[in-house]
Amino acid sequence: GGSGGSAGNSSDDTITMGFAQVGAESGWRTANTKSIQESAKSAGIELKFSDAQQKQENQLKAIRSYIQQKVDVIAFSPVVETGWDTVLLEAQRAKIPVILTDRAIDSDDTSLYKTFLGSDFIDEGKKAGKWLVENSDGPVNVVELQGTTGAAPAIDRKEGFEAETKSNPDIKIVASQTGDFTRSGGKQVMEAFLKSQPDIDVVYAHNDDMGLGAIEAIKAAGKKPGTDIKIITVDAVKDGMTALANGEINFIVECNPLLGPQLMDLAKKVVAGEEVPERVVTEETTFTQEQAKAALPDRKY
Amino acid sequence: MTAPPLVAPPREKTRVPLTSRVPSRFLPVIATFVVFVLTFGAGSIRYEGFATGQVVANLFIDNAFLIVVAVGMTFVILTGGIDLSVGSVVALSTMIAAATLRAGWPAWLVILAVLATGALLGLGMGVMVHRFGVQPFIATLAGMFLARGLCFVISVESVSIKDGTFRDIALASIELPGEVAITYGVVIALIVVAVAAYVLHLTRFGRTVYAVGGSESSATLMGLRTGRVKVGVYVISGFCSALGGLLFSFYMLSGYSLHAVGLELDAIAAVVVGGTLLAGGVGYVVGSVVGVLVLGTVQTLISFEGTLSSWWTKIVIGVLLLAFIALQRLIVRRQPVK
Amino acid sequence: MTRSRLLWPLLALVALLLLNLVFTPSFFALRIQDGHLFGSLVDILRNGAPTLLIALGMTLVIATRGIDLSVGAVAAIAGAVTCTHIATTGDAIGGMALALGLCAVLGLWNGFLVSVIGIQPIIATLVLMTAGRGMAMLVTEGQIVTVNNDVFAKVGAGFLVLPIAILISLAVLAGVALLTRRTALGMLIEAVGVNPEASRLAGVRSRTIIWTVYVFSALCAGVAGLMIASNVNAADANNAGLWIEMDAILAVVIGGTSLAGGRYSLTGTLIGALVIQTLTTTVYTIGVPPETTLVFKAAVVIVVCLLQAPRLTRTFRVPVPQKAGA
Amino acid sequence: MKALDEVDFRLLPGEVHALLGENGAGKSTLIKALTGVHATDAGEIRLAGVPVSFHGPAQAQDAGISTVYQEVNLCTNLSVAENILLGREPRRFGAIDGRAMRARAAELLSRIGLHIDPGSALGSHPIAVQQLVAIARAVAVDARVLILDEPTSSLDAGEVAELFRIVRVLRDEGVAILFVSHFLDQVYEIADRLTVLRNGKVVGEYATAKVGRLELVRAMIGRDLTVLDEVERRSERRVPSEEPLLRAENLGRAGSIAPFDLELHPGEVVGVAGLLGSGRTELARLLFGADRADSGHVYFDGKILKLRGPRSAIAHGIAFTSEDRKAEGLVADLTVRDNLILAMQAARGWARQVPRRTADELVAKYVEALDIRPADADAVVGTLSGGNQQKVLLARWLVTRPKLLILDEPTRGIDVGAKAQIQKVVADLAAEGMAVVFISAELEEVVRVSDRVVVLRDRRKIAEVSGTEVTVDDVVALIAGEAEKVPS
Ligand SMILES: Nc1ncnc2c1ncn2[C@@H]1O[C@H](COP(=O)(O)OP(=O)(O)OP(=O)(O)O)[C@@H](O)[C@H]1O
Ligand SMILES: Nc1ncnc2c1ncn2[C@@H]1O[C@H](COP(=O)(O)OP(=O)(O)OP(=O)(O)O)[C@@H](O)[C@H]1O
Ligand SMILES: [Mg+2]
Ligand SMILES: [Mg+2]
Repeated sequence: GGSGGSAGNSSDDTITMGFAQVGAESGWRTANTKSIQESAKSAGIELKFSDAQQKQENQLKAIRSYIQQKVDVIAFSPVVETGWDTVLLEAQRAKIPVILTDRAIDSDDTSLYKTFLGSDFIDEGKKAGKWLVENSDGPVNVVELQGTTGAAPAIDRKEGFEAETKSNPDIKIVASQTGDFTRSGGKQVMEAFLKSQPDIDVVYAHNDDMGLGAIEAIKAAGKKPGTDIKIITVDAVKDGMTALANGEINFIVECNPLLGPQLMDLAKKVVAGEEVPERVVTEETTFTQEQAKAALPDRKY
Repeated sequence: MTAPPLVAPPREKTRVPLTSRVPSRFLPVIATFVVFVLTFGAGSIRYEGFATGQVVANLFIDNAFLIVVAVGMTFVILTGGIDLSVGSVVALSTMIAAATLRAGWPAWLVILAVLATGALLGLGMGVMVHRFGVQPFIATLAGMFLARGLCFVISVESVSIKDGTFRDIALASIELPGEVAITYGVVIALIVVAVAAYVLHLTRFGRTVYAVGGSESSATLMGLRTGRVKVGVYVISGFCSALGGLLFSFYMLSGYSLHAVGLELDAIAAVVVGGTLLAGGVGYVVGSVVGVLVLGTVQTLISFEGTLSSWWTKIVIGVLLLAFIALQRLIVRRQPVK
Repeated sequence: MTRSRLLWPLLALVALLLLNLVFTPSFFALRIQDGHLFGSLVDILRNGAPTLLIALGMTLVIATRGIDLSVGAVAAIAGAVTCTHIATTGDAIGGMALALGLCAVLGLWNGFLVSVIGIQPIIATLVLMTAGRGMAMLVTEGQIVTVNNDVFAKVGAGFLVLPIAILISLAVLAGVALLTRRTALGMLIEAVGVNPEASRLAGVRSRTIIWTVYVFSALCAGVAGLMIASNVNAADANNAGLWIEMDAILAVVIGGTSLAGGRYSLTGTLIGALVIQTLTTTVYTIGVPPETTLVFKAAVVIVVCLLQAPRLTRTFRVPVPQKAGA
Repeated sequence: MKALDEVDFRLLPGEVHALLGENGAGKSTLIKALTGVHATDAGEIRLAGVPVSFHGPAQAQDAGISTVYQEVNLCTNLSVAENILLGREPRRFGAIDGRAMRARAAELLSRIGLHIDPGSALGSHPIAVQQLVAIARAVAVDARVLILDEPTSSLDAGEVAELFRIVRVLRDEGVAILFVSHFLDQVYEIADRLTVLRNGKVVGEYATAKVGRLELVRAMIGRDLTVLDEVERRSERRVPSEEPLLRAENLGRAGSIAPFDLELHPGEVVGVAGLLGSGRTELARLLFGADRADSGHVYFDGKILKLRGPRSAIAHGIAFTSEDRKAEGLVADLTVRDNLILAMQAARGWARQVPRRTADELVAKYVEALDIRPADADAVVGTLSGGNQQKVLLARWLVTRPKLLILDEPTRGIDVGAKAQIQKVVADLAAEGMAVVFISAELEEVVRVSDRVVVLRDRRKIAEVSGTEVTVDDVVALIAGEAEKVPS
């Protein structure tokens, strides 16, 4: 027996979801948040939302407070893979199901969460690598603009890309540096690369923003992005897609932030006690310049 | 010749007009505490389930590491210095712990290694500050880069801690009366606070810390061992950061190079909110603890509010922080602003 | 004394540049392209311009014993406001004016908290550091606002032989140097920084002075924010100017100005800012792996400090500046 | 630059040895060299015949040398008791025993006749009390050598007597005592032998009994002193112009000074006398607006004057030099020039800089008039000797040509020659029509320069005496008279 059973949330029929977001560190993330908030509203789910300001400890606090508030389901995008066992165990004890979005966690005990909905960053890197392998002949010098050092997407997109391009001895990554996922980072690093590397054929940027920064740097150096130097990026946000359609980027691997509808579906099922698959991969595609032109008019983000 | 009495007879009133018997130097701490209680009260009225013992306990559980780090920071700030490396040292500690545990080191050795590393880094910074006269800000900024850099060198990816001892400590909870549970981390943090208060107030080292903060040149001319103290506080801060890092690794059960980014600002804010002067010489560890609780409460309020968008979250944190400080100043206002 | 203190940072700067030369023989190469200078050195100047500008404001704030942590957030706000304004109206000049006006208000706010309410500067500006970034995000709704405006693009990426950004920063440097040394402002700022109580009793308007430096700092941050946004033609409320306050403070301190307030050196700040930007560029050019970047930076900072600090303080044993009226 | 040049100097056990010299002669520097604060580059120090070398004051203390340095070097953020016992606190079970510490401190304080709460913060006490605390700290240990650098500079006669009593006791116990003072009376009273320094060199070593004042002064300044006796008692009492320059009516501030009335006339020097803590400084701060009055009015030039702070006072031509030059006076890191023109510049506002040439002319003028050394406008003020700092501070206000000049202990730490000079300056200023409020712990000085003396006791104005016939004894009687009736 415990105190305050009535402290639980609302009547039985509306579902309350506690969602612990990483933060709002990028446009991608904001689109992700918006999608979740909007689809919660349209699915009739009461959403408790918290922004962790990129701090795992804040996310833990938020999840703890959701447990305290006895929400029906908890969902969160882990800041980092590790370190969730304790709090998830608490959720389990409180019999609150947990859904991971965007990113998996590193735990031996898979019973701690019901399902994981999100993209596969390694696969994104592989897709980028694959396109390059297929679309290149002769020696290719690649420079890589990495995301924030230590951030999971950066690690995985690098890994995937390298795994895929390893097979082709002609493709060489001649320089790799972090641009912190930002446009100015991408621009500054690319400026330096353009001066220190005599031959650059391809830029592989871990996200669109760094790619867009690189475009500015390439233009300033008097070269033509997309032609003199080919550019591959990941994400497919609107600005990136526009550049792709304009021929300044050559290939974009999509990383879809619009997880909302799928998440709400899963949440309803989980709360109803239905079986859900352990891993739900978001639908993601890739875009070439032609595909971008076609897709651009009805891109939402 | 009969000399007139030397000084006028003692009077009741002194230059600082304080009617109460509370010495004015306690005022900021008390003010912070009062404001903390007020905010907490406001939270309890506004949110259901806020005024439970467990919410208070969670404040300590979630911030145990920050308390320890802030205690170390208090020492440094009391001497008029600053330590920007604490966040990175926390991260480095989690990283070392996770990596060495993965490599199969026994838990006790890991703990020793982590604490020794922290103290050693602190020593390095202290020597830079004292012997070479480098400004604390830069010396510890270099320490911050170094510690964070070492994290990346150890591993870019996060490493889970699977060691039994660590897990046991992390998951164990101590039941208190009233259905409130706390972790060992809280106990350790409170012990650290008690030890720190003891050291600061009841040992020569501690009093010299205050003297150095009050006026380093005077302290030196008074024949105090200021060098030892100036280096010492950085060692203590390094040690506390490492210990905080251990608590953090209990709390997270993982090591990660991007853990605790910006923690130094939280720690400094906690110390300053707790009434310690950045110029040195004035302040109490207890104040820093209250400062941490204040920051924790702000966070709790926000998670209870539950519907703030990301940007409003930031704005509200800022506004709450401001409200705290403004209220605190209002209470302390009778002191001359110098 | 200040001159010899600047020697070491200056040498560090030269050493870093030479290091680059070893790795990239063409590092010092400059060529004229489309009527403007082009080369790594120019990049360093252009990319260092915002840091330099913010560091200039910071120098004066630090000279009064203060510190301004909010500059990064203010820079983000300036970028966000301008880009949003341009995106909706297409009016670049109006947008920039609006942004700078807002920055002045934010500076007034900081100055108010510090000089009137008497809050310790680090906390007073921490408030705006946190809330300000939220405000910037509020303006852009968390999105990156991309703009396409020729006038605006000039501020950060334009050239008048040299990058306009650096011209602006150097102009501000010259302006501040003139203003503080040709008027009594510099001396009064130092007096307030060294001994606020003595200054008050001497009739110095410390409140006005403190207020002025915070407004100036915010304005510098605002212009820097415009440069940052203009450089990539987009306002990124999340990342624009993130941690730039640390770089700026570091630049000031490397330049020999003490955080305890008092004597300051604008030339020192210039050198400090250049050292920092060169360091960043060096990391990119010589190919330091991202994992070891920070260790490399730490090593450089430590070396610069150790070279700079000890000799003077040891040989002359200048008495530790007395802290007055704490 | 050489501050000390091959100084040979002996200090014998059981003697009081006075170190004399003009401001900037190198007395304090010698003391700092002896106690390891400054490194010496030649020569050796022997303690009881054994060569020693100190790296820092801590080692000197361990060797039994106890020192009170010139400026009060204590920590104002700590309590009085801690300042006395820091580094040698009584401990119980390894922890500092606060109660024992306060008791011990109270005992040490009462030894020098100071009855203040040992638990109170040092910063809440005026500079004179702080100086006594520093002395209490120095005599708290069983030292073999006791060095006192201008310990009496802000003490009044009673306290000096008390200090000397202790010094004699220590001397009789065999302690070697080095004593620096600019008061020749005190030197003759206490010292057994003297050493005179000039420009960093020893001029001579004398037995006190065998050297006359004039000879001594000649040794110190290298020539005969002419100004010394110029400032005599102002012979005729000035008839104050009927209109007072400033009239305070019922001016007071709770907890600091009881409401008082006061009139100040142009061309008049008004001395303020009272015991330590009697409220002299408070009175001055109220007149200047440094503290806000909570009762009464001030009329200036016949019009009511709202004192909202130093600025409004300065704007009306009121100037104030604080007794605490380190904390409230000088801006240590700035140059002599900047310090000298600070008030003038502040009054002009930041935009109208005092032209460099004007500044240099002013510096040159006052360096000359007050004999400030080194005569270098670019010298950092913090490196000047104590007396010279005081002169800079005085000069700062003289350049603003105020109508009313409030001087709180302006001659603190000033050498014989310069003291006379300053007194002369005050007399001249008054003759030119300036009103001067003159506060000093040295009653002779107050009586000599003043046309009128206001006597304070217990933070209350109790009397106002004027006329040429007023003597020091009269004032002492006034101060002491009723004080004896107050039960203590
Ligand atoms: N740190 C320093 N740097 C440069 N010059 C110094 C420094 N300290 C002292 N001096 C100079 O050394 C000389 C001797 O100063 P010192 O303080 O010993 O004089 P003093 O005899 O104690 O004078 P006073 O009676 O005014 O206290 C002065 O000219 C002073 O300017
Ligand atoms: N006997 C005493 N008991 C308590 N406090 C004292 C005593 N003597 C001095 N004080 C302190 O002195 C302060 C007031 O001294 P004030 O500055 O008015 O004295 P003063 O007459 O100017 O003395 P001084 O000659 O030292 O300048 C009070 O705030 C108090 O802290
Ligand atoms: Mg001296
Ligand atoms: Mg006084």
